[in-house]
Amino acid sequence: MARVGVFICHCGENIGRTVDCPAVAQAAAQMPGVVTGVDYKYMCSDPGQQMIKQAIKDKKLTGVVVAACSPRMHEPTFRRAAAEAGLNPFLLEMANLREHCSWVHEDRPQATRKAIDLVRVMVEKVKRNGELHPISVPVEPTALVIGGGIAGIQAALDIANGGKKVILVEKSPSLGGHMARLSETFPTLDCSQCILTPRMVEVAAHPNVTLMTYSEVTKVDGFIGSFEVTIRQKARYVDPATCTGCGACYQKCPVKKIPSEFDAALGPRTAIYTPFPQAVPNKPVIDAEHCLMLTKGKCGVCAKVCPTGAIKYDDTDTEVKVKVGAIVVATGFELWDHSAYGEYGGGRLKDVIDGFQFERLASASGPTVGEIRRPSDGQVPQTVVFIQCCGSRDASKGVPYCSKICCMYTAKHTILYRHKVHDGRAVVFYMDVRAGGKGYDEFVRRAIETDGAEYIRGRVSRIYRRTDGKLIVKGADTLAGVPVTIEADLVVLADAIVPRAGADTVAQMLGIAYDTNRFYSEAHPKLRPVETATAGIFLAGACQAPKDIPDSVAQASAAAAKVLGLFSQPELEREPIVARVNEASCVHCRACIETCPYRAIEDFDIKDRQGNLIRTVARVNEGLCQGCGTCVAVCRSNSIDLDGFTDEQVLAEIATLE
Amino acid sequence: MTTIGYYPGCSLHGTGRELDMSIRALAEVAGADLKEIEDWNCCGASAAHSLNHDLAVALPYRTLALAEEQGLTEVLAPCAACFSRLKGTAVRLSRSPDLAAKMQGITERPYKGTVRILSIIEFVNRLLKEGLAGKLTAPLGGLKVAPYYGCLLARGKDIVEGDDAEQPTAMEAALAAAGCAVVPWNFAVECCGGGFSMSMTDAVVDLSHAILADAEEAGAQAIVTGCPMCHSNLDMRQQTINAAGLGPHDLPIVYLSEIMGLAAGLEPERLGLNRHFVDAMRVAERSA
Amino acid sequence: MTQTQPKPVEGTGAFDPRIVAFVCNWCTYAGADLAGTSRLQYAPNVRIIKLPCTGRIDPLFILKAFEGGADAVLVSGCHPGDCHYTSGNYHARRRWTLFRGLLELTGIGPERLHFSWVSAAEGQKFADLINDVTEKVRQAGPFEPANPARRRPWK
Amino acid sequence: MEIERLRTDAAALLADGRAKMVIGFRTRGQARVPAFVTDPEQTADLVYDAACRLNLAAYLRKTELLRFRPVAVVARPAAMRSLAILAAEAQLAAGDVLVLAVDDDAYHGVLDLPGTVALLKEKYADLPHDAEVLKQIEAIAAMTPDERAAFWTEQFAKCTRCYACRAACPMCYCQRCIVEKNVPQWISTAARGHGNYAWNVIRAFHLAGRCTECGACEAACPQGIPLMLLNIALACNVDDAFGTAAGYDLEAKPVIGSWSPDDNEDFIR
Repeated sequence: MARVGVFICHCGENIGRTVDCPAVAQAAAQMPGVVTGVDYKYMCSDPGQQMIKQAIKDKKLTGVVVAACSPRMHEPTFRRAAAEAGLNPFLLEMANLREHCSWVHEDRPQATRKAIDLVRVMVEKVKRNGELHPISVPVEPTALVIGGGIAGIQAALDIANGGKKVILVEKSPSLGGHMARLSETFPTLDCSQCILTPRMVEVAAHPNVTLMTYSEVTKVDGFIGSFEVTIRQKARYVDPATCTGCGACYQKCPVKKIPSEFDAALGPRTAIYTPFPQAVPNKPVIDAEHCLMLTKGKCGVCAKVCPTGAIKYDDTDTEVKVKVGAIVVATGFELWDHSAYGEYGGGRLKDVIDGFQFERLASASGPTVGEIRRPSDGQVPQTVVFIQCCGSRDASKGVPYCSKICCMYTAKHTILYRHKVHDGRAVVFYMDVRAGGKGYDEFVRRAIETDGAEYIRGRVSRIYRRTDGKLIVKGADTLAGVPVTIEADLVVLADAIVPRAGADTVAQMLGIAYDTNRFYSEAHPKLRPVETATAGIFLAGACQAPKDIPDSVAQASAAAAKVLGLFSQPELEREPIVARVNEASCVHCRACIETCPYRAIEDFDIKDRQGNLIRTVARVNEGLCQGCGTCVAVCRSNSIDLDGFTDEQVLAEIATLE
Repeated sequence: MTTIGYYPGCSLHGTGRELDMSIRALAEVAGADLKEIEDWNCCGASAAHSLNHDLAVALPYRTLALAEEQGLTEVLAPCAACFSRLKGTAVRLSRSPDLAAKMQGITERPYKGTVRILSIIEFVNRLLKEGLAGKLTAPLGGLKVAPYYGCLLARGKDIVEGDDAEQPTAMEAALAAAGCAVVPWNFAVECCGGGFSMSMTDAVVDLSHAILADAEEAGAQAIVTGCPMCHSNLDMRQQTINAAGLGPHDLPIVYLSEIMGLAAGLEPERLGLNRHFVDAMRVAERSA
Repeated sequence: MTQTQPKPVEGTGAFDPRIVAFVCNWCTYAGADLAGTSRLQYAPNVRIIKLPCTGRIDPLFILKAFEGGADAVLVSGCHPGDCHYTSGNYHARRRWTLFRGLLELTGIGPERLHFSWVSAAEGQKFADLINDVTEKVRQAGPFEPANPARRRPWK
Repeated sequence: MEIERLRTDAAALLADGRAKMVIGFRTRGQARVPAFVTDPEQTADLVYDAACRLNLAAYLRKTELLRFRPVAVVARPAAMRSLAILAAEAQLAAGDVLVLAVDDDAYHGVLDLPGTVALLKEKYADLPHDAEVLKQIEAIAAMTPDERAAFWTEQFAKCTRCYACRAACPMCYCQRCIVEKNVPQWISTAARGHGNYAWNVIRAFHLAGRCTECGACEAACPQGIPLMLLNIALACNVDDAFGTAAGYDLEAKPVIGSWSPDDNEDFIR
């Protein structure tokens, strides 16, 4: 005989304002199987929880319904309370009177009626809840980090230093990501490579880290604690074991005119190459697309000059399978393609460049060894116009969101430029200056006040190239309320930050959600910012939203902490919401086996004592089952059910709505 | 022979006579039948939409309703402003049944939305597809032209379809077909001062001067336009601009339809080339 | 039927539909939460039954709701590609394609059975959906006496 | 119709033990009833003609017959397709069954399952739906929802819940049919309104992508409920939506239980 307790929360005024809580409590008390129905100002408060615990003990409750906010908010809180009072936590359910009722309705009688229905639904459900006990699954204490930029490096280092194994996968030939391409970093102007390269070396040399550059994750199966991951290592055509990184090969390579990805196409690279001198690992790879030997079958210079015979033209892609307990996704960002802006030359004006190109121009290791020289004619620009929000905050042509870091790096660019070209003129067009962050606004002020950058609030309507090579920049000064025209030698567009191309396919492979802009979705925007909704997969860096270096590093460390927490136990407890097969009535049509998204249902042979097969049935692997219940709905003989959402429970819920 | 509705609007009866003449002549060569909408009324351009939204929609609505009533499925509005008003109205109506109902109430005429509005550029490209291309017997021998779209022929994402408002290219194929060389220039969509032609002439002088200057800079021998306002600002104002000490300019401003007519071997007079302020007959000499 | 059947809106004698919604926990339920936290007002006619995933929704749930006298049923889950369980919603989509055809043929028309994708970020869409479905059903009128699946007392 | 060849083949199968039983047809008065032959002698009683409407594949999953495997069964195209589905649903193993393949004109000899599927693909690919039924479906589709409800309420009212339809159907091989599940009670077993509606609709739905339109269920219904209207309407729906016809592939994935990212969803907003 069920003994249900119902607890109605006013949530201060939030529920009480539109729902007559005492009336709901009274109605609940009348419901069959309910032995107590009470209301209270704040159920989640300590006295509120005490009230529930006391009732569980005194009234020997077999089930509890807390009618309050969304279960996404406080279900764990109340279930913990129930457990503390000795009631199996899965015998407690929540009715969502706040998000689903009081906040969305005004009419008090109607809202109260609906609230009573919502309570009744849960009362009927909870009467049919069974005790459930967390399932423990073994944890493989190795983490996979996808992406070798600063976020991935930081996450890998923190996990490795925490004493756990890490597999760090980077798709390009070297670690470093975008940060390695920056000249200086805001707001301190310390040299990017000087602070990054030691980390790159450290992570590569770390005994707990397996570094896999020039590799991509191609398949992910399994679940938190034991993911099965397939990684494709692209053919390098250079044997890393024997290569000493002497560089003879790329000095001699005859194919010299390939636009360097690292230098944002401002400089060339060879067909056999290391992306940049400080690359880690500092071993070249051959770009099969451009290598004469691999395309035309003649050349072979690198093989001839290689002192250790490390060149292997017959190298092929290889696949490795690894088992990991957690995954950190740090796939980063790229710049939005501003060729969509016809008014800015549609990408056809050589001297209209993006932020990374300016970084490479300003970088001592760049194609101009740190001198600001414009691409078209190598002249030192006397006037440089910087345009912020290029693609950002432009729902019609670009992206609707603010890219967050452009205000800061544009300020940095003006300072770098003014330091290198003292008599040069740096003009910035901006919509707003968003410099929230430690020392950030001071940095922008410095650009304006100390380094004399001219900030103009307004948009640029058109850029065109006059026959004398000047870039005519027409815009509006919306503070002065006048149109402005500037004759510039170089224009730098602060292009929007967008997720990597293919971010969506990666998400589908991982089974994580992404938003309309293809940024990966965190489990909760405030309270779970580094977890995804998929257990065991965490986010770090700009793949989740535009971020600067400190934010990326902070999130990476947070993700690492989550991983280490997960790895701190040999086994982890999972919500016991799993499907079960009634083997007596299963006829093994295999529909469920075909259906299961997790391949969690297997053929199981029922044998007699002599080991003769009696018949075969479907059986659920608890470890693999994630509890979606899709199998339950395809079973014609209804021989599968889902703990926590059994047919009996759901039908009882439906019945209450008659 | 294709029948296309024709909405000349006020300009083509006034400052834009050449546009009217050349369009009709071109249509005749191409074997298209232009059927002027009976009892058409003002499109409301430049004035109505800054005064009264309902009026600004009702005026074009009535014309559209008439066209539909008279069995026209396509209507050519050569004047860029008329085109913008008519097409803009059609788009608004298609979006809002309420607005359509309201307009039906005001004008006491139904409109089902079956009429398609053509700009002069769409019209010319259409004729080319339907045989005009074959009739261009007198190409202009590489005349260097700067295609000038101004504002109304390039803007409004849903009004001007299939072209980049910031870098329009819709005229280029036609001009090439007519034997012109399109020069790359920067002012194809800059403002000529259209709306201020009368009220703030000096502003127009500066703006139009900049356009003329860039075209000359780019080596253009003529500016090709599809808009009567642009035309009058650039053609009629050149003296004023020169008098203001800017320039000197001496650049023929011709309509797309005039160029196509010439290429089709029509006499310049029939196209109204002799009616321009800046001598445009020299352009005709190029065609043979 | 019990006392919980929404009574006609006070004052007006208008018909107030009863709609049962089967939603998934990860997208639509969260979308409804967002509608709440955004204080979006919508019709009070829908009663949500939460399931882990649209894949869990057995066609018989829908029949049961109609048996119990629902004027309409709404089914909603994650957009394709967003399923928390990667493909539960794809399985559900197939099932619905066929089941709704069968119901339509046997007299439970599309105005009685509504499907949608509402993500956790689409609070507004959820509110609009509820209002729209409620309005459509209100126009269609009570499903009594036509409802072929309705449980009726012994005569 | 070379019935003699069929008889000799059947006898041979039993004689050399390739089959423990042959399931075919024999006559009882005017009726054609199933014959379960284990003795080569009795194969002489076997008959086959257009009057043999039962789908003998339905007997393959009956527990009392399981011990007679390998079994040979007389099957026309619809029944052959049923066998293919049973195989795809792991209800038949390759060696379990041999087919004495027949159609209205000819006897095509003894085939194993792969052979049967080959024959199906070759001779009976895309069999047309029953034109008469299609016409009726269109007529019903043309009705208003309320008219349709009225039509079916009247039809289903006749149902006595004898489950002959289920017994006649090779696809209804569940040991415990959902209608017999009572905790919870999914479908009311009382032979009246809502129970009858739920039963008939769910029975049809459970055949989604599995019905081969053999007509056995409707033929078996003592009340003359037009079950094929539901079955064929659903089969058309499956064909339109997913471009598949049941029973031409021994490895076919279940239509419900598989998916494609570009499945139609224009009914979902």
